[in-house]
Amino acid sequence: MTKQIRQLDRVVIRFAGDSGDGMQLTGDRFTSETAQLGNDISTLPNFPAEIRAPAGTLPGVSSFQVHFADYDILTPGDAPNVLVAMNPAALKANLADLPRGADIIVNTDEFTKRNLAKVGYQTSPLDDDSLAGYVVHPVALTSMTVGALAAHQVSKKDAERSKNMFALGLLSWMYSRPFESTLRFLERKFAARPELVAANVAAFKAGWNFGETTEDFAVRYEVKPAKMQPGTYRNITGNAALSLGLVAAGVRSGLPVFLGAYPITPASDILHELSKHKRFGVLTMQAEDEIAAVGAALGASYGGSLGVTTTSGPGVALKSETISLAVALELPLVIVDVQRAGPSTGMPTKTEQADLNMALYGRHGEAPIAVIAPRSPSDCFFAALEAARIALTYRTPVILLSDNYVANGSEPWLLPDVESLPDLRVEFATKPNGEDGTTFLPYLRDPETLARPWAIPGTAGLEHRIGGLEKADKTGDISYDPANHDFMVRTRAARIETIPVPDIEVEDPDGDARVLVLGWGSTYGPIGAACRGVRQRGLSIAQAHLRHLAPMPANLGEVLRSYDKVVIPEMNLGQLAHVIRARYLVDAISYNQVRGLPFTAAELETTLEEVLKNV
Amino acid sequence: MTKQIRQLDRVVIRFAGDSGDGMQLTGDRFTSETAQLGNDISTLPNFPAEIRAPAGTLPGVSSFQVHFADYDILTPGDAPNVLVAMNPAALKANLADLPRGADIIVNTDEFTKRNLAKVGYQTSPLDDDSLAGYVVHPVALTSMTVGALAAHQVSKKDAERSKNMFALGLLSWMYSRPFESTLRFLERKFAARPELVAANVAAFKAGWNFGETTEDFAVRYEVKPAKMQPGTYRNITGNAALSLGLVAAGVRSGLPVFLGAYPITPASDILHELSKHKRFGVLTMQAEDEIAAVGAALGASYGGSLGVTTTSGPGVALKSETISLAVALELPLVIVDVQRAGPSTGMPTKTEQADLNMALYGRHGEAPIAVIAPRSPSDCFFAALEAARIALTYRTPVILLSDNYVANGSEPWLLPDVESLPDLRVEFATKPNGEDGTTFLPYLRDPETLARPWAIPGTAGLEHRIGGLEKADKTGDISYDPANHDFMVRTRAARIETIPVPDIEVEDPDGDARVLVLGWGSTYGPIGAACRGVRQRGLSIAQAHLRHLAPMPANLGEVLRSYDKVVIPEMNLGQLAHVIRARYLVDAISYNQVRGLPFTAAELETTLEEVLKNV
Amino acid sequence: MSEPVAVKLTAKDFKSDQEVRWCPGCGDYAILAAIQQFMPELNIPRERTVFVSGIGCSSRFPYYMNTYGMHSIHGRAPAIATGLSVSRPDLSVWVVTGDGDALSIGGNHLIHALRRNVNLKILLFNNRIYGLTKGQYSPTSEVGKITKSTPAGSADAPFNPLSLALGAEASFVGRTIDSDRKHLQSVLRAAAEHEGSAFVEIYQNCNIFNDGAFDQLKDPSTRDDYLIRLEHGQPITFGADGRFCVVHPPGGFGLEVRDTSSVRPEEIVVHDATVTDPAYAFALSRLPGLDLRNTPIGVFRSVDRPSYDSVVQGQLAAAKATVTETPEQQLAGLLGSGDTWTIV
Amino acid sequence: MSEPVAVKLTAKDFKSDQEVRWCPGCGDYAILAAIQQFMPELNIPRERTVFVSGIGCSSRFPYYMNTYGMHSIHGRAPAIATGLSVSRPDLSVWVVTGDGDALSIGGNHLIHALRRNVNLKILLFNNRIYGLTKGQYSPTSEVGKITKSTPAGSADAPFNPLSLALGAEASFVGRTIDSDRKHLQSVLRAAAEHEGSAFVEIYQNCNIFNDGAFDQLKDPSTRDDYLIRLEHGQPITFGADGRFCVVHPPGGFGLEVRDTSSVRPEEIVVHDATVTDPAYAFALSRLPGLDLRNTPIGVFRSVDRPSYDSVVQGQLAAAKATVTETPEQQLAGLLGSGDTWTIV
Ligand SMILES: Cc1ncc(C[n+]2csc(CCOP(=O)(O)OP(=O)(O)O)c2C)c(N)n1
Ligand SMILES: Cc1ncc(C[n+]2csc(CCOP(=O)(O)OP(=O)(O)O)c2C)c(N)n1
Ligand code: SF4
Ligand code: SF4
Ligand SMILES: [Mg+2]
Ligand SMILES: [Mg+2]
Repeated sequence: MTKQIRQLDRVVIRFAGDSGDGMQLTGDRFTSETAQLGNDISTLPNFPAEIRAPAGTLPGVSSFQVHFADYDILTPGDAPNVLVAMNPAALKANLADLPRGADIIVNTDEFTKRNLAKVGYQTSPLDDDSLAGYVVHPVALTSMTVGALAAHQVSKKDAERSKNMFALGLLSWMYSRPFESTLRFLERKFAARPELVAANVAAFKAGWNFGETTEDFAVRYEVKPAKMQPGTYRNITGNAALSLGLVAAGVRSGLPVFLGAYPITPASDILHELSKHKRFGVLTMQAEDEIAAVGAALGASYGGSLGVTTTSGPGVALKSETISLAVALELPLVIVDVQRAGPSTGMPTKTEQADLNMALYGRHGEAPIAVIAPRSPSDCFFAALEAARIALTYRTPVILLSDNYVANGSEPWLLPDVESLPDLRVEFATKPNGEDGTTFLPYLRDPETLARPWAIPGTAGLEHRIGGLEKADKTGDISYDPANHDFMVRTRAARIETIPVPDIEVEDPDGDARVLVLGWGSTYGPIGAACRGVRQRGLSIAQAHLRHLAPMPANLGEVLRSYDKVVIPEMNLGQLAHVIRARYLVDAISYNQVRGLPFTAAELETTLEEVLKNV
Repeated sequence: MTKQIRQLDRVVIRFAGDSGDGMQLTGDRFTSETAQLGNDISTLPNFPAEIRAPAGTLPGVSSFQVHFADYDILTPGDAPNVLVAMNPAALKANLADLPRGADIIVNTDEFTKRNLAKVGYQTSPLDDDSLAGYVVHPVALTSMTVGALAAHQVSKKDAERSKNMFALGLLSWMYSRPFESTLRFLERKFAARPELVAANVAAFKAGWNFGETTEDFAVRYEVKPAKMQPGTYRNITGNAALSLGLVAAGVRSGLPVFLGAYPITPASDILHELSKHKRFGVLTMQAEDEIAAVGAALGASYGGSLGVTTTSGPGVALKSETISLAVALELPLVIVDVQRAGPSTGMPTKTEQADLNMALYGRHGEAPIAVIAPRSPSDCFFAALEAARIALTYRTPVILLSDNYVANGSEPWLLPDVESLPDLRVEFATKPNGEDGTTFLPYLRDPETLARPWAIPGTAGLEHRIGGLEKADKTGDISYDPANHDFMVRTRAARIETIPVPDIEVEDPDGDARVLVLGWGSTYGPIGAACRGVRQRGLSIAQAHLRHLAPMPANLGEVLRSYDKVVIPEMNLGQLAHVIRARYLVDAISYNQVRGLPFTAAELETTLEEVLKNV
Repeated sequence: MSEPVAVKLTAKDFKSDQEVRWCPGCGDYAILAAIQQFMPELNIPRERTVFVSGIGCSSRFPYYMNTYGMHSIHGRAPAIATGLSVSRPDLSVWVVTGDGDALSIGGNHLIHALRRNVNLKILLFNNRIYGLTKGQYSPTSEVGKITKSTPAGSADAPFNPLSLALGAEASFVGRTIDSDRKHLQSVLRAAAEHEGSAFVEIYQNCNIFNDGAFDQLKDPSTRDDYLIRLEHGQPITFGADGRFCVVHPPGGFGLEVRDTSSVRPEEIVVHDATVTDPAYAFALSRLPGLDLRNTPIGVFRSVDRPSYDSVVQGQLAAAKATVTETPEQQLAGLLGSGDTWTIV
Repeated sequence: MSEPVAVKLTAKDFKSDQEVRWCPGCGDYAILAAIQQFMPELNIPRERTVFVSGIGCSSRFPYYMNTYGMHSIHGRAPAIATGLSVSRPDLSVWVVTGDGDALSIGGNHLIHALRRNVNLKILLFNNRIYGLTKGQYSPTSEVGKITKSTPAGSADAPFNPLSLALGAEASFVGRTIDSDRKHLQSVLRAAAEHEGSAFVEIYQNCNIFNDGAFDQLKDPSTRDDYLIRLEHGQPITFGADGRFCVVHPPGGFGLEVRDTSSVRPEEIVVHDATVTDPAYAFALSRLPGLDLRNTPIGVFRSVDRPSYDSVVQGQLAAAKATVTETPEQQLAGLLGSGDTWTIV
């Protein structure tokens, strides 16, 4: 049977099932196949909070959304065109996000009385009218998989487990994906158990063939490769990119990287990743708590390493006192905060941008530090390098504000040429710097960077003591002198405020926009997509995105003041807006959603149009 | 010999000596005598950082300044009229603060070669011209004291130790102070050793008589009682007043007060004081660290106590994560931050206002709480009551931002009538509040206060579980629902933002001021004194002082916008100014000193005049 | 301490309406069931019972108990529970915690609660792994353990939770196993009866990230030879027909295991949990080998010393005993104490 | 570990230019002088020696040593020093801390450093009081202690720092006294030679807030009868003419003190600091009475186990051993690993 082939410019697919159904893996593989094909991609995993809930329940649903297109895209998509629902819970949990007309592929085998009851379905939605607006494809995924593997030497349980590969095969067929990488992947993954390789490959092929043969799937789709810059790409999540950025910072600075970390969602993966790179001299230590983690990192920095600590909001709160010490010691330190929804434990697996205030202000005394935020998964790589650059050059703690959305989302990344990465080499102090030629002044600053010398233990002749008490200018001796304190407080502030950072760039293709949308961090994608939408409707709008939150770009005030209105969308209650208002006295409009989810481009678009109407 | 008696309206005396010389006690006694006389008073102790430095060194100098007047005064005075210098170090450390013409009483016995050398005096300042501009009174304080006690049964060491009483006697004579309370005090203090009572009394009298007889002191001064409101007064420091305020909050709420604290300068005295009031049911616990201290306080609040924790900046930083939990749990909690100079360990015995940012913003997630600050030592009493009121009524953490200046400074306090203190009684939940009459909804709010019910363990039928994960509205069950989270985040913000607080009052006696000075916390005295000075020069200026930093008074924006200029003096780099600019888009002028010392009224006056010139 | 009441409760009364959300097969289920079944025995009304926990799989526990409860933050449960217990001596306060929660981030609060002898029953669910954060090593993981955060094997020696507790002056120390309901309840019973801190380590299987960690102690083929069941007043023998025993060799430096046949009966140590010197219980805590051989379970130590709560409440009571005035009168007196003066 | 060098240093070389600011008479002076005199013996260049401290009177120590040093924040020195030590195995890292710094706020970092066996020499100046904050009780203050924060007497039992350290798996544990310079230096010598964490408690007099806390151990009239001087390989006897001794009674549960005349010589315990089972050192740590009678000083325990530093550095070395590429090449390889595709 030859099937009709339809061209699409973009598709959003969501794989949803029970935690045990392997949806993250399925989504990952589909993404990888899609990447091989050269589409632009953006993904959004969404897994249950913390622990595996009992099978078949709503809290146990795990999903993975992938958006791919033949042009460059900015978000994982607002609404799936296709939902793969491995059980009733997955259907129920995700239905509300589907636009009418979407395709729903359901695993009918799981629509048993018991499973339906577990999620409160009185009757099966497959049998009543509730799915009337959708294109439902009922598929007996489990039994067909088991059937396909009848001749294989695997247990029934293992056969059933392969149903995700059946689903993947079907979807790969539907969207004409190249599947070689998946077959290779299965060989690697089950290398120790060849019978499972065979079974999974068979399940995949059965799914593919099912699409090919069944009547239910009359159409096959194609999404052409996107026009992307030439080069080698890989698909990467924010946490992985951030980890690689830290490894790269070690290589480019020639310093050992020391990571002190205490596990916490959604930052733990950085610890996991970095602990694999010992051959780069990256030393990872799982500390007893967050305070020890940052303390150890600071101790390592004192010894001449690039000290790094990774955590999420609750951890940063605990580290505050030690970060304040790092401010006083003026040593390099990178603090990665992968933000999650707060306050307190909040919703650990959900995203939010509500730690900006804490990053900027959450320490006692005047304790200014640098703060930067990546805008996308692959940007985490460069943001990590930039954080390291600032920390090393200016001898200061830097907070890198990632969040769950960029950390776990993925996108294609054009691999950079290693030699093109910034040169981060630093010079340790090696000899006395006092006028007399014999004294060492640990707080004598470089007039340009205001950085103090980094004299590491082991350097003969530079023995000195530092600490958290106020220090006399130059000598670093303990000082209670009022004028000295005032001077040091202002100098520490100036040190940060005068770090040169690139000017902010404004994207305004029409050149006549009167409204500027300003964002920071992970909202870049949704804001960009919304602006595109607005422009497609013939309206003008400008977009600017902050990477450096402290210090801010020198031209920011001027840029802000050149627009009639400034809108600041944030996944918090307006923290950046507050800073912007205070610094520039600009009556910025704050648009906030604190839902644990990224903005949808559509909602943002509506909001922006509303604003444009009133200019 | 009858001496001339001269009337003065105000005098500033500074007692300075070695840490071991008993200057704090001497100052305290002089203050007490002065209070008995009915002068208005303000004091400023200034003791060395942390440990007793070797005798006779500059870091070992301890001083106590007292300002008294026949009218109401606002600060301990900028510049002493009289310096009592018990040794060369005390002279050297304090001389720069003296205006020309001031009296200096020096203990010549201590001006030995060795002691002079210790502080870098090449020649004795008593012998060269360096004190030419001052009225120097050389007194052999030590040897005269020892001489006076020749007949007493005390060791030479004890005799020498009494020299501070000799100095006190002399000063008491000079300023015609009533000394009965001091004699009573000595009897109490040395009750166990009558020979020391006798010796100290004798030393005191010797000092008095020395003034009476010696030619060097030709003039005696009088400062008439100030016109003060009728009532009973005592002299009180901020830390003592704050402690009493917490005891009073316990009495007026009928709840046990639970203090969890970890010692830290300058907050430890509150722990010391409260641990004496067990008969009020005040339970104090010295915890293993700051995190445990706030945790225990929160646990006690959960059980129906008024949970309180007292600390300084580094401690608040450590407590942030737990305060964020308290935000989620919506339980009463009072966090007292007696601010000191930071960052890090900073200058622990010096004052600063640089923890405002941390109080407002120093937690992960959107974690709004109430923040209030006392303006003077005695105001600490009322501020503590107000903090307790807000915490109990609105079930929220409240940060009370005291600082070293108000905490250790003192002033006369008109004792309030206990019955006039606010009624802080609360109602615990006692029965189900669900519509069905049997369910208990721990997050069903009082529509007026937005407070949730406080159902303490032990209440049958209301068993429920709370925690740091996001909670569903009303039921308090764990919820990951996006809309619920957004709702809860906004509700928690509204809860704080809508707490009714009194309007801010403006003091503008001339009624035509175009410049407003806005302050908060302990700068009230210096700002007030500076405004008086400005007005005395015939200029108009308005003063307003914020007690509630979060939420802010409803009329604040209007008030600010009704002046041409707003000046905000702060002992930080402009933290309140930042908030004001952001909230009200008012181009407030920030005037900052971060010297570890309170503003002097004179400096502020100059600054304000500068601003007035440019209106 | 809570007084018994008349109402007779059942296990069902202690089940909350919250759906239990551990992984199927998790050892936490067995512990929950055992505790729910055990609680009625205490005759303490539900409303006077409070479970406080930190964060971790184990720390979800309070949500499933129909008592008062707080699921607090990581590691801080002992501190929070201390404030509650010392200010509310009428309550029965239980702490549920994990090996990471109690021994990693919460180590300081734990040792201080034990030193103080706060009236808390502390149940440490030890699965030798971080469950909730998906499988990093914990302070009780064995040396060389390969986990997500230690792909080359962990570099540090684990704590022995009981040794640590004893080093921290714990007055009650015990150990039990998730799968042995009767034994678990017997240790809880002793803990509940103890005035002061009772520290109970419960070996708990995490079938997802550290499956089988305690299998030798559960497997019928090894169990009896590996486990030493401590019983107060009984000579310590174990294994088939009591073929092994514990002795305190005169020339030696601690306790040792011997073949029972090789020693004289009077040489066998007779277990006494009430010995004042913690050196004995400490020596017991050192018996297990890396392969879990010679693992004592039961009550290691249970000695009387005043609880922090009772001393503190005693001081309050003593101070209040002499008070004759109303609180308002007392307050007026306090405000007016010291040097005062009056202006008319 | 640092290798010895040729330059011969003297005590003076270890004195910094900072004025020492403890109260006159403080025991810290004696310790400082003893350590400055001792350091040259190690033959480690000053620049390879680092003192890290927390906050407290004792923690001012690094400022007075002409080495590298960090006066960090309260309680965190072990954590900071861990990061330094493990990343810089060429350094000799010392931690100076107080009873509050190490055992109150810093308790968790201390026990974890010991468990990990980080290569730190940890000197705890125990004055049984908070000196710097002017006299509150500390976790080593005796029960019922009246201080500024406990006017009615403290309600909680103190830690025994050595028991706690042993409960936390410390591989080296010793105790000495500020006033006995020779003994102090002998314990430091053993500590410095030990690979891994060495935990040394130094009894230190705070003459301002807790004067005379250890007088019985210093007063010539009681000293000899109170102090047990441990010497490796020697039978443990003490008092005039060795009239007391320590035995390990067969029927008993720990170590006990007896009249030497009442026991057979072979019953006297021969001190062995290298016994693997910490139960022995733990039992020793429990000997002192409330009045300080039977206080052992010296090296209680010194056993070999790999330091955290060496294992971690070993893992790094092993991983690097196979590397043939430049770091840049390695990085390029890493970036391009996994599924990649190329667009031309
Ligand atoms: C301050 C803070 N740090 C880290 C975390 C992340 N976290 C939650 S539970 C946990 C460890 C869980 O291990 P354990 O206590 O052994 O409990 P289990 O899940 O094994 O029962 C960690 C690291 C957190 N929630 N809060
Ligand atoms: C985070 C923090 N909490 C509290 C303090 C106050 N503080 C400084 S030193 C100290 C205790 C000192 O006692 P100890 O460690 O025994 O040292 P000592 O002064 O007796 O040598 C305290 C509570 C602080 N500096 N930082
Ligand atoms: S992860 Fe482990 S400990 Fe947590 S619920 Fe699952 S099986 Fe239990
Ligand atoms: S307070 Fe005590 S410990 Fe501190 S310096 Fe003085 S005597 Fe020493
Ligand atoms: Mg665990
Ligand atoms: Mg101490």
